[in-house]
Amino acid sequence: MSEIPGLRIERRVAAALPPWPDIVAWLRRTDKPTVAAVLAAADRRGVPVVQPRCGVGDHERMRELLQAIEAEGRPSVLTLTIDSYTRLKHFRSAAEALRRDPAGLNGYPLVAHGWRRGRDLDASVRAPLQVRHGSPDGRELFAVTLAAGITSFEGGGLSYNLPYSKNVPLAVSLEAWRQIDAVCGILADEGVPIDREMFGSLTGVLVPPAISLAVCLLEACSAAAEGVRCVSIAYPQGGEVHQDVAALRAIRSLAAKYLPERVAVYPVLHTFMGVFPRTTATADALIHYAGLTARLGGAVKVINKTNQEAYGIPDAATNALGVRTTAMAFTPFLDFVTVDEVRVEEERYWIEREVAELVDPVLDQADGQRISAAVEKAFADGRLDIPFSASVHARAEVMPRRDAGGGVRYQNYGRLPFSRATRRRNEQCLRGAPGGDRLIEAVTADINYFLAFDRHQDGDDHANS
Amino acid sequence: MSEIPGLRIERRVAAALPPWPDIVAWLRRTDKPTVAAVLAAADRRGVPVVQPRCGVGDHERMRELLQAIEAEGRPSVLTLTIDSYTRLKHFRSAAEALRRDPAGLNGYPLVAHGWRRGRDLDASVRAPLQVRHGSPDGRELFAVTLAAGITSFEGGGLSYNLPYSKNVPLAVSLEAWRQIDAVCGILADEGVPIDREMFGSLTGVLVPPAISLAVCLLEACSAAAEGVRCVSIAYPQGGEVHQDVAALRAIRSLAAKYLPERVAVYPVLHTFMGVFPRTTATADALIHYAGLTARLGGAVKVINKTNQEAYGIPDAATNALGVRTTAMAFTPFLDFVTVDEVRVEEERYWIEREVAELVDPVLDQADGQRISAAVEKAFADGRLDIPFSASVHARAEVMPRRDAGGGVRYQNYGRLPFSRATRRRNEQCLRGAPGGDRLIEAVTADINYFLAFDRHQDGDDHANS
Amino acid sequence: MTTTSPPPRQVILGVARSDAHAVANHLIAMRLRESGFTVTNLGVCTPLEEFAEAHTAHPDAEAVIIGSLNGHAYEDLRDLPALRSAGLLQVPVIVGGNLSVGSKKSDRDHERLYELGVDYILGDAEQLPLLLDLLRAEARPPLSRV
Amino acid sequence: MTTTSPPPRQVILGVARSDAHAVANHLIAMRLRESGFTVTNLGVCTPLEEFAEAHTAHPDAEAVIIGSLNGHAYEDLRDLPALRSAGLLQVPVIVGGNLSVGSKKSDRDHERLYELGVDYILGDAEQLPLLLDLLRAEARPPLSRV
Ligand code: B12
Ligand code: B12
Repeated sequence: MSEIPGLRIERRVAAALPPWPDIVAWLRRTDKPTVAAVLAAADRRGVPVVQPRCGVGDHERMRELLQAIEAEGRPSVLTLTIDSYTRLKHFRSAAEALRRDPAGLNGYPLVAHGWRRGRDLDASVRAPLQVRHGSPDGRELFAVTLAAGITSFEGGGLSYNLPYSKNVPLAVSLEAWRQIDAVCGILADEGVPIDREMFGSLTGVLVPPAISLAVCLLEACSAAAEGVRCVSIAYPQGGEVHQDVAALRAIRSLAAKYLPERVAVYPVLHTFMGVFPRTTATADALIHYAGLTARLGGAVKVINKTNQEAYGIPDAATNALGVRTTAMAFTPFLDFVTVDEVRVEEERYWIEREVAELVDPVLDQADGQRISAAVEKAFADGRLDIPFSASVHARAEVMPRRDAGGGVRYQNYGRLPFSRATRRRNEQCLRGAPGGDRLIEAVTADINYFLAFDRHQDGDDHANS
Repeated sequence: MSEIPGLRIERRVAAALPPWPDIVAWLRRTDKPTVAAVLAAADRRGVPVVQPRCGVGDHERMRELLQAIEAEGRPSVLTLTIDSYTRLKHFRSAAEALRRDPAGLNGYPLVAHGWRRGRDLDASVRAPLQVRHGSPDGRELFAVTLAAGITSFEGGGLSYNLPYSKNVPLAVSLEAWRQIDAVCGILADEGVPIDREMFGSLTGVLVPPAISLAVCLLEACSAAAEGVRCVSIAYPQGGEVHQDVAALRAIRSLAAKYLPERVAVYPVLHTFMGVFPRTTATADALIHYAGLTARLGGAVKVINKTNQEAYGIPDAATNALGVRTTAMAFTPFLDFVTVDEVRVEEERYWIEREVAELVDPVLDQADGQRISAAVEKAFADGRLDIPFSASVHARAEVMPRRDAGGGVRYQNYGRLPFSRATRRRNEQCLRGAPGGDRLIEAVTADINYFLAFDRHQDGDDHANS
Repeated sequence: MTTTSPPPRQVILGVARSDAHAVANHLIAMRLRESGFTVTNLGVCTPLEEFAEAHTAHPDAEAVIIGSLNGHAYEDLRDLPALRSAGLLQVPVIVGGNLSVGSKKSDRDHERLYELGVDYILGDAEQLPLLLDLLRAEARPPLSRV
Repeated sequence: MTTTSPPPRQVILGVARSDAHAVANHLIAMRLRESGFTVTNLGVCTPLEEFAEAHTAHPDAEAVIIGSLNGHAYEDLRDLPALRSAGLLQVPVIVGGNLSVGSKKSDRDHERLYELGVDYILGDAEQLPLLLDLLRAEARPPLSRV
């Protein structure tokens, strides 16, 4: 029975853990760099890290998957993607599914497998691991992650609640993640930096940059308050390069504005998280484009997608190819590629301004105290909101649209407290947006934006191949 | 026994051909576009065609290879790459090797297989075929190519002599190719345009752009004089994007200057033809970079390489991936990528000027007559020359160097009649070139230029994979 | 002369137990409402028992429509036979989405859902109004499967 | 006091019969000349008989050095046993380059060339002067193979 300081977790999970000092000692071992060290090195070198998502139910298959991707794709960080049952704390369902049909799981049930197997996976590859999931309350999973010796844990009380569950109150998820962050703070003092990535991708579909960044910054503020020292802020590629580059660059300036200096903040790009093109050619091109966007935006890491995204969880070879296609964009041969800096600066001005208009009132209300109550209130009021929320605890009144160039704008602001200047500029951007008569048609077309590019390609629809 | 008008070929080959009217009738069939039509369409659309090289000895294997590449890579034109024996008219050796060990052949021995099998290959894929070889005297191969119904034939009396044989007099190769071009002229009048690609890649290693273009333009002038209507002028990627884009764009203006209007001229980029990087990552990046260069330079076709180039003839999957990696550069997502137009224009000015300084004296000497004698004389004098010539009929006194940015310049001019201005500018470019003390060290480093980029990569040397 | 409008047509909509994919669910609800349906949308992560409870509360619902995108459709609908044996969910159950884990799909993916008692599997959510109309036009014995 | 310089060391260089790859040949000739060798460079596309003729003309050549890059090494050197039986090419034959077709190489590629009577196969042309020095230092019975 282990006590991880301040982390309240289910007894059955706690009972199986090694003692806290052993966990810390194991995390301290030096045979492998921490994820934080890999990110710091990438930031210094100026070449982003590429990291695939990957997770299957069976342990042996999982080890083979990691090893195959490492051999063929050479990512600098590898992932344990966790199954949906574990994410929702349905640990028993996860264990049953693992017994009945491990291939039917959409991720690796780490809690069911236990920390020893986590260590086995970690030992099976050279790259350090991150646990990626989507748990409104990830405390048990976090405990097993630490015991497994894994030094990076994705998620936050907002970004792993609103897109990932129906009815977990924000107070519950924020408190769960506060406890997680506090443990990271203790470990940071012990000299073990745990990288905490905030899931700015949210619902992945037409997320306006300022909403993504605002949510991540609020989570990062909470994390920093608990002593977290290494924060990755993830932004989902929207597909309009000037806006995306601006958003990535804004992460650094916003971090300087809102976060204490001692926190290392790394901008991360998530390769397009929405409805993915179906042809291999367009999918590959989009994956490479994400890499180029990351490079131009100064991202420190890219979480890649694969050309099977539209179809289902990819096989190892396809996943490795996704890593390689992304990394191809970092070649010195493309040193000549630039982006229109004037357009980027304009986008960046407005992104930073919108973020301030969303975040500042919340921080003002919190007034230096823990911000969770103010955040909860803002979501309840709709002053913070996300599109297409899975959770009933965001109003989902904000409705995005793409402008004629593909940039993500606001069709409806919902109750977001944007200034008149912000609204005026947004409306200017939307002038000339390809409109159907009916909003739902137009929004559906925007959601399916990248499918239109498939039509330029031969019909090499994977389904027919 | 067939008579192809004006084409003098070995009796044994002639004896096996169908009658000329049948050949023409078969070429006229409309179930497949001609290569010329595919190029014209690509030129109109502004999206380059990608074409792989491929050739194996055995007929069934060859069909499978074409079909596999078409299925996985979807090139718009496919290739029969011919083996070395057939190229050198060692038809008996080719036939013996085919009998003994077809897998030991480095290409498809089309003359040994015969035109019926050529038709079978042509029928087995959707894309039209080109025959790519390297025959100082390609007349027999051309005859079988036509009988097979294939509408594109690479080569010329200079570019398929100097890099491809030791001691075939230029008079012999130029006359052989004059006969080939004359047949193309007759076919053009019959309404069957045969695409004739000039092999500007020459020895593939550090070819100064003006030398490549000068050789191709002289071949194109000869071809046009014989009535050829569709000429592809191929330029080998050097690796410095401004110089390469300039060279590709110069093809169109030089064609307008030197060739009659009724000849359709298509700029073609050959993905880097020299010593290829050995790591998969660098090779893939270079292949993609070639695609981007082609796009920016307005090429109508790219002949791709593969990430096995440094090792040996690639397998089908790798070849298809090479096609896809190249085509990935044509995605609309990269519409934002531009190149420094001022630098390109400067390079282009000098390329066009150097070409004029090489070509004009030769054309002046020919004075409107057939240019072969003047060309022969110029090579004998060294007023035309190529580096690292395989043939004794070029002096190989010209010695290239890379400048600090990777551009290909002249270390020695040999006897090339460049103006003082041209030389002065060349020397300016070379100032600051990374120099060893010894020329051979420096040139070897330049030849191995792209191997240096492998060092940025993990050692995923294919040999160790 | 006044006509009374026909009574609203009820459907119950939601996403399977372990699945949080919300976007299609939002859009399908909007489209069905546009087509005149009254939609009880249970949203994401909805256990089968809650679909059964909703059906008990809205016995005139024409169908229970369940989306599943995360690959867990079979595992998440495993209790359907038990609920049906208990006399619950006596209503056409329509399922759609991405119904198995992995990018290679097989016929078994659908077969085993039909074996659980799923009545209709639709590829395209656009077809829902049409299917609902057909279901109403037919007498209860279900159509041959789609 | 004057010293007479040692007599120049002769080698015969060339590229196999069907192979037109010239660049390595140019560079190897330059390097060997820099190292003090007198190089009879037969260039590309040289049949084995021509190597034999050159050796007859230069019987003091220390080695015949044949490059082959196009994958046809074995086929192009097929006549070596016959020429040797006829008493020709009684001199170390050194081969290098890319010795088989395809990007996957096997041990057989070298074995079968040795079986033809090739004496040395070198991976790296840089090693040629060293090998030639070793050959001269040894009495004629060849070294164990490289
Ligand atoms: C956006 C997205 C997300 C967002 C979802 C945000 C949210 N809360 O909504 C985020 C990033 C959070 C996410 C998370 C996950 N995702 Co997700 N996601 C996607 C993505 C990119 C698009 C889905 C989407 O919104 N499409 C837009 C809507 C309008 O279309 P649609 O959902 O495809 O639905 C269409 C049809 O399926 C059908 N349909 C859908 N529902 C229904 C219902 C009925 C009744 C009918 C008739 C038809 C129907 O009609 C719709 C319109 O044409 C897809 C891949 C893709 N398509 O590109 C993956 C995808 C669905 N996700 C997947 C997975 C596995 C997950 C995760 C489990 C993480 C993981 N292990 O990788 C988690 C989910 C956790 C959980 N508890 O379930 C997999 C499913 C794999 C499989 N089946 O093999 C996919 C295919 C990606 C992949 N290739 O791996 N995801
Ligand atoms: C440039 C080049 C050409 C040029 C050659 C111009 C010329 N006349 O010189 C062109 C474009 C014309 C050409 C043509 C062909 N080529 Co080529 N070519 C190359 C390329 C890109 C570089 C070769 C080169 O010049 N290297 C520079 C020199 C300095 O290095 P090197 O030749 O590699 O030699 C090194 C070692 O091999 C060794 N070495 C070489 N010779 C010798 C000799 C001795 C005694 C020793 C000890 C060592 C040694 O030392 C050298 C220095 O390190 C290579 C692939 C690559 N490496 O990237 C393909 C390659 C050699 N070519 C190849 C082929 C097959 C051909 C063709 C037959 C066409 C075809 N079917 O694809 C024709 C040749 C026609 C014929 N009759 O032979 C293949 C060989 C395939 C195989 N073995 O499986 C290669 C590997 C490409 C490939 N992956 O398919 N080619």
